[in-house]
Amino acid sequence: MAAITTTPGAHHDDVDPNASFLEKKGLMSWLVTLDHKRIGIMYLISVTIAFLLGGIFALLVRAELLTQGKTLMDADTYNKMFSLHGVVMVFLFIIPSIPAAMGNIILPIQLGAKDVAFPKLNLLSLYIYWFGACFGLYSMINGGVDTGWTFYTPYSSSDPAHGGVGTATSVIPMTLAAFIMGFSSILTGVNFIATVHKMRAPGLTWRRLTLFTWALYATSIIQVLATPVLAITLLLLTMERFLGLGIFDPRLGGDPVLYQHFFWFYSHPAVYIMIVPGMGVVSDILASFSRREPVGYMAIAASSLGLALLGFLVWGHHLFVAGMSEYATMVFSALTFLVAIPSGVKVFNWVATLYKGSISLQSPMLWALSFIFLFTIGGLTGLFLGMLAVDVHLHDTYFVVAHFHYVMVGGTVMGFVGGLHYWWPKFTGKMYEESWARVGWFFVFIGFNVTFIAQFIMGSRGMPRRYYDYLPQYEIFHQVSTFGSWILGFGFLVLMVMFIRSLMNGKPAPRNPWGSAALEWQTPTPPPTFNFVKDPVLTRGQYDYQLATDDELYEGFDDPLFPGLRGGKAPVKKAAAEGDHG
Amino acid sequence: MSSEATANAEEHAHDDHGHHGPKWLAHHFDTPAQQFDAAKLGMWVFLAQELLFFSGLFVAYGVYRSWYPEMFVAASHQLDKIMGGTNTIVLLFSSFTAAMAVRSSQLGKQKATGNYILITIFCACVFLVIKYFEYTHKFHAGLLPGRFFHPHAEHLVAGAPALPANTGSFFSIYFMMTGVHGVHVVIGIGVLIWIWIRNNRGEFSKEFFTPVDIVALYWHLVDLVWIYLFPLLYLI
Amino acid sequence: MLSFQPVESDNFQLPPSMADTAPPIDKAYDFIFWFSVVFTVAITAALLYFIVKYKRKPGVKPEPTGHFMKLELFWTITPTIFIFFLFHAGFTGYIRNATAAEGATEIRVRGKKWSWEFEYPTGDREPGELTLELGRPYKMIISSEDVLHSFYIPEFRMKRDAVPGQYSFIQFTPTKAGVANVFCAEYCGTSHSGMLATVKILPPAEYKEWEKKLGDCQGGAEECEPAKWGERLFVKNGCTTCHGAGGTGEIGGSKSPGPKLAGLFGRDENTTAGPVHVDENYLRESILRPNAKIVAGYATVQMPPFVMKDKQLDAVIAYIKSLK
Amino acid sequence: MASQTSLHPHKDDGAVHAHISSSAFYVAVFMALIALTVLTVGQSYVDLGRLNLIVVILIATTKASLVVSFFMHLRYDNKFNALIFISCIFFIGVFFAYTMNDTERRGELDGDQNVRVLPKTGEDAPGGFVPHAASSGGEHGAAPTGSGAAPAHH
Repeated sequence: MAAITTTPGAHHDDVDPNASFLEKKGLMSWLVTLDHKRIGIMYLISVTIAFLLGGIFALLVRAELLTQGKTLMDADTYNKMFSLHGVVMVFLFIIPSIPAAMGNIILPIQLGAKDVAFPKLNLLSLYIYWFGACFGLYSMINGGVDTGWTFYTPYSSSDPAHGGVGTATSVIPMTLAAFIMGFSSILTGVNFIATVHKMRAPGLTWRRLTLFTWALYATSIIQVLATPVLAITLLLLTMERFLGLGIFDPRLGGDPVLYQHFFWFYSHPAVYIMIVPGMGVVSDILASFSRREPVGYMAIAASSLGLALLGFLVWGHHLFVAGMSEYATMVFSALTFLVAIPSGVKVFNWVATLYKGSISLQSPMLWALSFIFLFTIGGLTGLFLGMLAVDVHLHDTYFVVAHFHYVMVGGTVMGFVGGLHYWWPKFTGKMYEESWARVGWFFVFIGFNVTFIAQFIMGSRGMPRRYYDYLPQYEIFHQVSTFGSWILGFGFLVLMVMFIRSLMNGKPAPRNPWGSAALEWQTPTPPPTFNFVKDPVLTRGQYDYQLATDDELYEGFDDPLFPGLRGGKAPVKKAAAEGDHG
Repeated sequence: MSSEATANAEEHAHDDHGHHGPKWLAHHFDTPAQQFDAAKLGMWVFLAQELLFFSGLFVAYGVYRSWYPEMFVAASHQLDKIMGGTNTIVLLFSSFTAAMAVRSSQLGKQKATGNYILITIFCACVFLVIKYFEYTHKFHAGLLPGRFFHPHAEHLVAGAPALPANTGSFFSIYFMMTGVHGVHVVIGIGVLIWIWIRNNRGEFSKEFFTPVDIVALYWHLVDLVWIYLFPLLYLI
Repeated sequence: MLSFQPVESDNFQLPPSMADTAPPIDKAYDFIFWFSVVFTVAITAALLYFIVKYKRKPGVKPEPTGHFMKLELFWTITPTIFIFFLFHAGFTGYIRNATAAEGATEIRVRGKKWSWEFEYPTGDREPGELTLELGRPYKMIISSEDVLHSFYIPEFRMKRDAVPGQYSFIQFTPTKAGVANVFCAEYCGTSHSGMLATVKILPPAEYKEWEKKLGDCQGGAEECEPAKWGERLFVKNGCTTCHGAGGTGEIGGSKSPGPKLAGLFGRDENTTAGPVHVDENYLRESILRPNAKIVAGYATVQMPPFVMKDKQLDAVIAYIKSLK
Repeated sequence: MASQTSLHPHKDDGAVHAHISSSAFYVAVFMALIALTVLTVGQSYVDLGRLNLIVVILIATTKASLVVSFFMHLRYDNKFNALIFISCIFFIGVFFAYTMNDTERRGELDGDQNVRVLPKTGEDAPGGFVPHAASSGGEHGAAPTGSGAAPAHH
């Protein structure tokens, strides 16, 4: 008997439950769809465009720093470039990247649900995201902002038009953009929490959720609890600039350090909105490509929730030298170190998962392993910054820039791209060329390390961040870093070409190309509109390779490295017998 | 005092023609209970984010009140306790009628539900009208946020303590808190009208009253925030 | 133009250590660095070893995952103990620097867009250059006149934000004679990267010499011609970050935030307060109270006021007059 | 999966089981809320010193609990919904406590650190509050107020 069985489900008359969700054509069929997979794909396209845009800003920033003094642009343009890089990457790309794009596509399938709990709300989130993005574009067309993505007051709030001392750039549309996109994030979070709680298929207990689902669940909690504080902060900031409130602007009786508290109350947990889903992706990939349940399943799941909780308690480490009281500094430093525990637990368990596994180094696995390596470095350099005395030296230098890029790019982007490789066959129905995927991975991995290791060194040698110009002793590091950014950019270019080629003329993907036991691989590729031909009932865990049948694991499985592994062609799976449910 | 309502699930039973339960049961839910629980859970999560949204303003309030206690006392003398108190009672009453609307809906009394919703909307409007008069007075007196704070002595409350120079910060917080709350009231009126129309169309029944319940939850939250705003701003 | 001496360090990762605050931080840094290296190497080695050892082989099934309660507890508890140690090391280092020594010499540091100004206990203000005596304890009282800045001396491993409307301080005792850099480490607008200063640490004897001429022109008669001295003051005050090097009104080929000064003297200008004939009085006013009459088209960037002695003012004005 | 109809349904029948309070009970809750409102207004005319704030918060919290428990049915609702509400209050508490742990304690360890007024000289920090700073043409670092508008932290 199959371990994952299906039950005769209810279907709508107007939808053929067996037809692929991609079948309907036409722009309108996408714009008004309530199908989570289609919404997810629209998110995916949007965040990819944002990633390209942010990437171009990043390359321009690096190119400007190639030589001392002016290379390409003047200081104001440079300041706008790095600000826009930050704003676009954080609010338009990385926050919605894994949860809203990939989570939307995969989460309901992994839950055995037909859709998320609130499909209309899901579509509304996407439209809110687009609406916010329009504000962002409007600001960019109006010259952009030069405040950095943090919008620190009073530089951002004190408008020279009213005799202030801050920037004259188009701050209000940009803060409104982030404000609006925040609601998109909140609504996605609300949706996912309700979905995980209420939409699980029969037999899918909490202990049988995938770790990706656990990660998204933890992320959703942060999105719901932290993002509203960003919303009110940016609203106050907008009003401060517009009406001169006097809450954050010292010349009006406000306190700029208070702004930093408000901002980081969201933006530190936001770091976990970014990284925790990446960890979830990696856990799933590791399980599939080592072909076993991750070691310490509950520990990994619990550490996701632990990170979500701890993320709220440590925001003050962004304020160690900002003029905060020493007592607050002490508490925040102590709590900051606690973050190391769940992070460490995850890394140890991932490594242990490989032990006695059956490891296949296909491209998703390469990204997952890179994640572990880069995240380890990103996490350990976090310890430097958590140590108060050392932070005083390293704060606001390139060391910090390199640290959070190791976490955000080395972590989240690796997880995102890895997940894209991993689930690509499922939602597009096409395979990509493995060899090109490896070439792309190689350049990204090398380029990334070259770019940011140079930044670690110049940072610890005192190079402050957000500098248009620099002293001669830092030139060599900047040049290495810029050189690395070109390799990195080239790597992403290769990947993009590879994915586009796959869409144009990729081989049709089988149901389960990786031989994974998880639920999303037990439905046709690409899945039907309601995800499953018949409603699934789970009788085993999603990582249970012992109870999974050969049918489930090997239909369509074709490991290019080990063609003989499958041991004979498995028969195409028939609709499973009913009977053990009712 | 209370009784357990049992929604009739008869309509939900599958038949063999691929028809999936009652009309109001969305295709991706299996049972009415699942749909109801999901909606309630989603709404509570949403309310949690609403509270966090307001919390920023409350923290700003806490910080400034503790930095400038005298300024807060002086400034709050400029607010009208009578108007604020009346508004409190109006909102509490609207909360009561919203709860009654849910009760009527749960019992399947369509007419009573509609009437209770209308009373709730009416109270919300009264609240806004009173707020309008309060705001107008502040504008006349120059009791405005931050940069625009230019009090006109002749419009101030007689005999109240003198206003320190940085009182603009108090009025920034006052206008942000009551303003953001007011926006919630306006949105509340919108969604109340929406469910009033749906109720008139007869969309709700003993078995399906979720939207009424959800909107009422939102409305109670608006009340909840005001319960704190009133004493913190008016009664210092 | 950045024209400071390159930092020479005996440590590849850190700049030279030039104050008493640096060694404890360096020790902590080195410790955590080597710990991280060991850890990263161990994790990576394990990863690579497992990848090779447990490579997928036909016919070989992976072992089912067991439960390793003791192992899980081990790698939860061990780091917990370790991080308490790390916290302690970081915290003691921080608190040690949080209170100033009794009798430390107080120097006021004011950040403004985009220069640093140092005020000595004598009341003399020196922009762009901080002169310290070797071995004397100092307390820098930091403030900002406009937006956030951050006073950062990498050689001392010290940094503190300059917050408008709030004082803060850092303290240290220089332990090595030589030149160190001051950076602004909190983003503050267009010329953030130009908001630099130098720290000169002099042995006591040289410091005494220097102190005698504090507030006056340091150097020979020729170097102290008003226009020459004025030029140096112009650079040190950070005037070039807004008006361009030599007051050309251009930075890197683009229009600078402040108006062009070359050829300004004697012209008539349109200002926010009506037309003005540029004479010595106007220049003087524009330095002391810059926002009284702003040249048309430059009102979006506010120039901070500069406090100078008459002699210094005269020198700067002489320099501006000399610009053609 | 097909649900069954029965006169005495149990939890798993797939139907909605909501708690319905009686009208009289709602009226009682409403009257209690009004009484507490009158109480808090009345209290505002009596100066209790430092206790003022605590009493005000206590009364407001009592009112809020009534609304949440009965009008919003949380008392009878799914326990997890109550958990959501409580944890949200917890995070608001964290936000309050940690922020005020800073704002209330600046300058405590050393009187010159992170203060608006230098205790020794009484100087206001530059860049700080200027009444009507923006509308007066933006005099930079104009004479600080010294009007008590920006008091020193203790």
